[in-house]
Amino acid sequence: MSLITIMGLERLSHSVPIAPPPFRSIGRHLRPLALPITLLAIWELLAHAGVADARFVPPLEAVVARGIAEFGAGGLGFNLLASLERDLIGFACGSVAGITLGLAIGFSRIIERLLGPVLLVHRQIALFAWVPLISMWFGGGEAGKVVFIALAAFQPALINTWQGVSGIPRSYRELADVLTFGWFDFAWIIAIPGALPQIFTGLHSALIYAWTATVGAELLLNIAPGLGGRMNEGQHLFHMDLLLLCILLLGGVGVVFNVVAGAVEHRLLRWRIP
Amino acid sequence: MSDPVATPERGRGQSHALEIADVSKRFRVAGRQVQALSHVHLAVGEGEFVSIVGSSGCGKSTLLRLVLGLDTDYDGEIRVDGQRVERPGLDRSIVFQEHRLLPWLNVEANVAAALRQSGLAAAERGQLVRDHLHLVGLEQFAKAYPAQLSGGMAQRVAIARALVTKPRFLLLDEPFGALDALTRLRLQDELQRIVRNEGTTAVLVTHDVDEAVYLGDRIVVMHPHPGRIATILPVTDAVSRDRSDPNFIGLRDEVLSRLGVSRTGNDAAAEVRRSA
Amino acid sequence: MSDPVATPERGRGQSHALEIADVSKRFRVAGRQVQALSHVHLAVGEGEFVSIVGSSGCGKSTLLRLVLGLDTDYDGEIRVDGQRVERPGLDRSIVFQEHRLLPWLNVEANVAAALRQSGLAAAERGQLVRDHLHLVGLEQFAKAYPAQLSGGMAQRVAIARALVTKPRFLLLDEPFGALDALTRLRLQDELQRIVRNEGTTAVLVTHDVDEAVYLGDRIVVMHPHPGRIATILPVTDAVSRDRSDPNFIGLRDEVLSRLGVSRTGNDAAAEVRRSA
Amino acid sequence: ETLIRIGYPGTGIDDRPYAYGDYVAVANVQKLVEAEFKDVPDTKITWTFFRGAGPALNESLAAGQLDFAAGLGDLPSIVGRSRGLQTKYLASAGSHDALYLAVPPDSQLKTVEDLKGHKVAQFRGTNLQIATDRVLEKHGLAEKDIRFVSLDSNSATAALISGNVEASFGGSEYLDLAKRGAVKIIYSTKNDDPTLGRNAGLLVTAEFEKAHPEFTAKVVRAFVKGARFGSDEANRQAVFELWSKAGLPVESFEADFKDERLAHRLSPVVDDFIIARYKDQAARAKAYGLIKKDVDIDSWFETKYLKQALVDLKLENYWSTFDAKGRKATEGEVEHTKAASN
Amino acid sequence: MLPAAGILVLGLVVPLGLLTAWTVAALLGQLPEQILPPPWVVFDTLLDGIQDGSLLSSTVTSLERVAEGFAAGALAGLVFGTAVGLSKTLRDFLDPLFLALSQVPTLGWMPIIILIVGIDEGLKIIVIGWSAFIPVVLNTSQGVRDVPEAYVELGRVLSFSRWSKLTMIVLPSAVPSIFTGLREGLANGWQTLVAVELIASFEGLGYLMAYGRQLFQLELVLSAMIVVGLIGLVIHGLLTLAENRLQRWRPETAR
Ligand SMILES: Nc1ncnc2c1ncn2[C@@H]1O[C@H](COP(=O)(O)OP(=O)(O)OP(=O)(O)O)[C@@H](O)[C@H]1O
Ligand SMILES: Nc1ncnc2c1ncn2[C@@H]1O[C@H](COP(=O)(O)OP(=O)(O)OP(=O)(O)O)[C@@H](O)[C@H]1O
Ligand SMILES: [Mg+2]
Ligand SMILES: [Mg+2]
Repeated sequence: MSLITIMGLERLSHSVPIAPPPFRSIGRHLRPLALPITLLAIWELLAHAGVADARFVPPLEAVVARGIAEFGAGGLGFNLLASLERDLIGFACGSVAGITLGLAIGFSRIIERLLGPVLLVHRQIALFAWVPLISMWFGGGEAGKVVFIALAAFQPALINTWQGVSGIPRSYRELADVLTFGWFDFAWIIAIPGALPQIFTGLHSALIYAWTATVGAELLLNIAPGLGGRMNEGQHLFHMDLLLLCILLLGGVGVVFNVVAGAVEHRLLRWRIP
Repeated sequence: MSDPVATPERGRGQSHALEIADVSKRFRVAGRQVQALSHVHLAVGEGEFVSIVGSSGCGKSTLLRLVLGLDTDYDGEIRVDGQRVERPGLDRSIVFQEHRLLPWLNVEANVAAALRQSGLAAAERGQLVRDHLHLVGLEQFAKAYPAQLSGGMAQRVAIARALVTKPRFLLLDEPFGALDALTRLRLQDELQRIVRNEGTTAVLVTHDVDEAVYLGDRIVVMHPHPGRIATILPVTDAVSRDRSDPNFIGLRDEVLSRLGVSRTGNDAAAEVRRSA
Repeated sequence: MSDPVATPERGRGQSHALEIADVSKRFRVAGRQVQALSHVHLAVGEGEFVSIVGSSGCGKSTLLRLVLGLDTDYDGEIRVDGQRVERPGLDRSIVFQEHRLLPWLNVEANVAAALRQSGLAAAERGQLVRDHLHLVGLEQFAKAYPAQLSGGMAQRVAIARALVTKPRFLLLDEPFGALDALTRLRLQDELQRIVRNEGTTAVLVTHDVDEAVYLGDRIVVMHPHPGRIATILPVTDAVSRDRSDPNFIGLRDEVLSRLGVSRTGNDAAAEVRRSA
Repeated sequence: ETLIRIGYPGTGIDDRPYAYGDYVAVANVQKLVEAEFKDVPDTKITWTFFRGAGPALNESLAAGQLDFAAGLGDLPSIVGRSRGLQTKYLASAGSHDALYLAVPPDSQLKTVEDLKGHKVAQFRGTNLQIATDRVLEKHGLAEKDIRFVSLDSNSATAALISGNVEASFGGSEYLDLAKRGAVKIIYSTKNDDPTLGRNAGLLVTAEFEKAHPEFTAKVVRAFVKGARFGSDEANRQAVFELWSKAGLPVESFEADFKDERLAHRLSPVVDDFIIARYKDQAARAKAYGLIKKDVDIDSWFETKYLKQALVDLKLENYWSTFDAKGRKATEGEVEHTKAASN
Repeated sequence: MLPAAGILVLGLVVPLGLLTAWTVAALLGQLPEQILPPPWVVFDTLLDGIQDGSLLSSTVTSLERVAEGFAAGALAGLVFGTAVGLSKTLRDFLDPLFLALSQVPTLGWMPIIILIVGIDEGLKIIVIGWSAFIPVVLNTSQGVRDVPEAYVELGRVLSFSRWSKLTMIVLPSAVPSIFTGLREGLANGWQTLVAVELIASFEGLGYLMAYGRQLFQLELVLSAMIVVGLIGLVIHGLLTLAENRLQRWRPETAR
């Protein structure tokens, strides 16, 4: 609980902030960078102070140098783009399918009863277990990988949409009944906007899982250009600089995703911030 | 507990557009049975305006929900044109006791939502929405979100939403409760005008007995524990619509006394006070 | 727009317990500036009962929020005992316009929630909660959840919650709006009794002008666009508390006319109708 | 258009679509199969390199997505056969593949016998498992004498370097790490019993073989050409360089093949040694419970295409043959090839 | 409202339909054994595994790992998620780092974590815990941020202490989100268990699956999948029960 007491529940006590002076708002924008920079500094310190084994913790500049070399001649940029492309395609397919099915289940009690248990069991079964089946049905090529990624994105999108829709207050459902909404109107006017915060949480998770699955697909299915392969190379040859570079890249992409998703979310949830 | 005979005595229409036949409804609350409605009989003619008054918790909102078809788990039967009501329909429109605006839609879109199943062209809908926002005096706030409205403004939006579909039945659950005197009077008149022009059949739940008498063709007085109809008072043409008319005041006091507020008009409070 | 001098003319106490000094508040709504409050001055004496009336959207709820300390982003100053109000405190209690019961707590627990910071013993709290549920006539529903209550019942729970802490200041935003005539009269009297006994300072927002006159020591009439105080009318002792008293009716009609409902009492509606 | 789909159970470092250590890599890089089909219109050759090694390739075969499996390890191919995969074993695609035992540089362990009671990494279910067990058996140990941890090859490397396991069996990938001082090699099967190495084969699906015997013959011929090139000591340097496309440095191969002739491992010939190895592996796999049904080796092997290719290419006596115990039975011409002088 | 029996029957329609299709296809020889072994073979394998105790001991091992990892990850996730949900400042500082870290696949961390903690139980618990942590944090913090402003204001008006705000307002309101997070976290924990047992283990259900795949024994993979699915369903059921208990106040007729 100490964390909570330290940071307090400020939001609860100052919900209407007085416009911050400009210098504070600049400080605010730098906040997200504070911790990563601190961590990098600690890393650098460890690497140089000789505390850590240089084989395990290469200094930051070695990673940067590797990055420059890789992006220049090594085609890492190309690998990154390849991974991103299949990630986004898989994510798009999986999350659209997940949201659609989640809405259907949230909309109809019968569908929920029919499919709910199956989907919940399905969720428990490791993604990895599908690899043999996927590689048999869709091949180990690009199609198989995209299916694998889509499967990873599907579940969180589905579960969160489902939960979000079932969490919609009964009064709004009744309103939909009174206005004799069909399923489309119900979805479009009530279910999606009402469940939007949770759907976004689901999409956040879906982005994370899809990205994980992208690397997984590149490792488990047929080879193709991508970050997964480079990561594998780093592990295989024990090139920690390359491995760390890949991890930084993966995380960096995550941050970019997050910023974009956050902006979209902010825009779509305007009504909550009057 | 006499079941008052439920014939419209001064309906503008004669057919029974809406029939509530021996309806009872029970709830389980905290382990106890609550009899929300007990043997309720009421027949409402086409174009008739029925006011319902009764104490808090006597089942008025529950009755409206049943008429809407939101809840079909009750004893007895509710019929529209002789057909049992199974589900909500566009012919019946309601102003809920709470406004129930969708927080993610702005005022305009909230009103327009009611027109989605209307099959009207977009331009026509836009015009209807504008007209009704004008009616409730909120044209200026068309783009505002519900969180940015005052309580009364939100209620007015809900009224606009219920009226915009020009329904055959209008169910109103304390629609003017949060409105100031002036706005309330204006909207009462507007409502009356609309109901007359369109031939709408209306059921109004209100705590304002003046309002009930002013708008209603009949006044249903309900009693609680269990929720039931105590009396149905017709508003004869003699009562007219003048609030200062002695007949009007007489009827109002009659209704008040049926509600347990004895003695005439302004004395009622004193009476209550004395007896407390 | 004269700033009415804001001295309590018939307060039971004489010190200025609550001062609202030149308060203005703006909102941005759909790209436009809405002036919710403009240069509001009001000083409320200890133990005084102030009624506020005004049309929908004229800033009454906003004013209460500021007094509560829920929103500190305004021009001017609000002081309690000369100290600027920075945040809500247990000395000020409110009945919100909507009931705001916590849906996951039952009636009893909702009322008890207000006593969490009271420092009282459990038994004492239990007794207080029971007493106040009795006051609003809901002992039977102590274990019910808010979703199982009627609109008026929920409002009564909210009233019990606000009273249970015996606050120094009581802010009431249309507390009796959803109540039937009988319950309303009864609770008005209870409120008056409590306020007198405890020496509570009360600010009541209401649309019921009878209620405003009946309960208030002064009546603040607000006008919209921008939200401001139009007049402050004292309720002299002569007016007494008898609703049928001609003085009472006179003052009521005066307030109504300030609200734009011209002519006396029951004619008002007719007048409005004619002019519409 | 006829598709000829060849699968290889492995990839280079960084998932490069290249093989190393066998003649399949030679045929692939030199495009020998493609050249063989130059005169056949409407054919297309595709190569797929499988990350998940044998199992992944088996799945692909089962799904009907491959025609040839080039260099499939002995255990996975036996497992596939025991599960009813309809294939034909056409030629050997590698034998005597060495196994190395790597330990951290500062380790006290010196011999296989020292492993007793220590924590050792092993990739269960791969042909490494049987090979490891055989090495242990040879040195008087059993699986239960050692605390095995199942780790895939990447994790094994990390675990080894960080000292989380005390030893690990593996292939030539440890040689590069050894050269960089990250590990120490304390044992290799190279100088031990010749039957200890790992084997691989060239397989075709029965369906394809039945439908296109002439194409099957052509593919085999192409691979034999690759084997011929790869076995010639004159090409030693060229072969290493061609393998290094897979990402391992030439020095690794030099170390791997130190004191060993290329032909020792790259021979396509199916001799008594190979047949005995497969029978032995099948028996052990059954004994370990890795497969449930017996696998008939004799009806699986279909060496007529190989024989035909050897005749066509006049290579009948090019490679040496070995008897079931691994002793040289006949000496081939290849033993007389000499490294290019430079 | 459907009667309980009806609910059960509906829930079984799809699984039974799939099972029938599978059986029929296998009987007609439409499914090669190496693509999908017939149901009775899977069933036999399941029985064998139960009889010789191997399946049971694997299940126990895996359950322990998931239980420990999930408990640690979920608890930490609840605390962390609540904290970042409540505090904008904390969110500004921690959110980007957390989201960046969460984007790095578990498989990517593995070599580094192995370097730090080795390959024993600690590794499994950390990795499972981390994968449970992510969804719990995401959902909890979202749920906490979504507490209706009206209730937050009520807490201020009643001068609630931090603890009261947390227990009376924030957490009850976030219950549905928190439970979604727990569910996701649990499922994710199972996923990771399988991955980590594949990479570094010698026992457990995940190991059984990996092993089954290596040896092309899909019936082994499938029987392990069935066990994992059933356990997941049971735990899901328990979570639902707990959630419903916490949400008794919800009107029964939710739709
Ligand atoms: N959170 C907000 N954001 C933007 N505008 C607001 C907000 N709250 C209130 N307003 C605006 O301020 C004005 C006054 O609102 P307020 O709720 O104080 O009215 P009121 O006098 O209480 O009315 P009513 O009697 O209808 O409750 C309105 O025009 C409303 O649109
Ligand atoms: N969903 C519900 N579950 C359980 N009990 C309910 C439910 N809805 C209403 N009730 C009970 O039914 C009775 C009638 O409620 P109803 O809302 O119809 O009253 P009402 O006449 O509209 O009162 P008010 O004037 O206060 O709005 C009340 O005792 C209430 O507790
Ligand atoms: Mg009601
Ligand atoms: Mg208000």
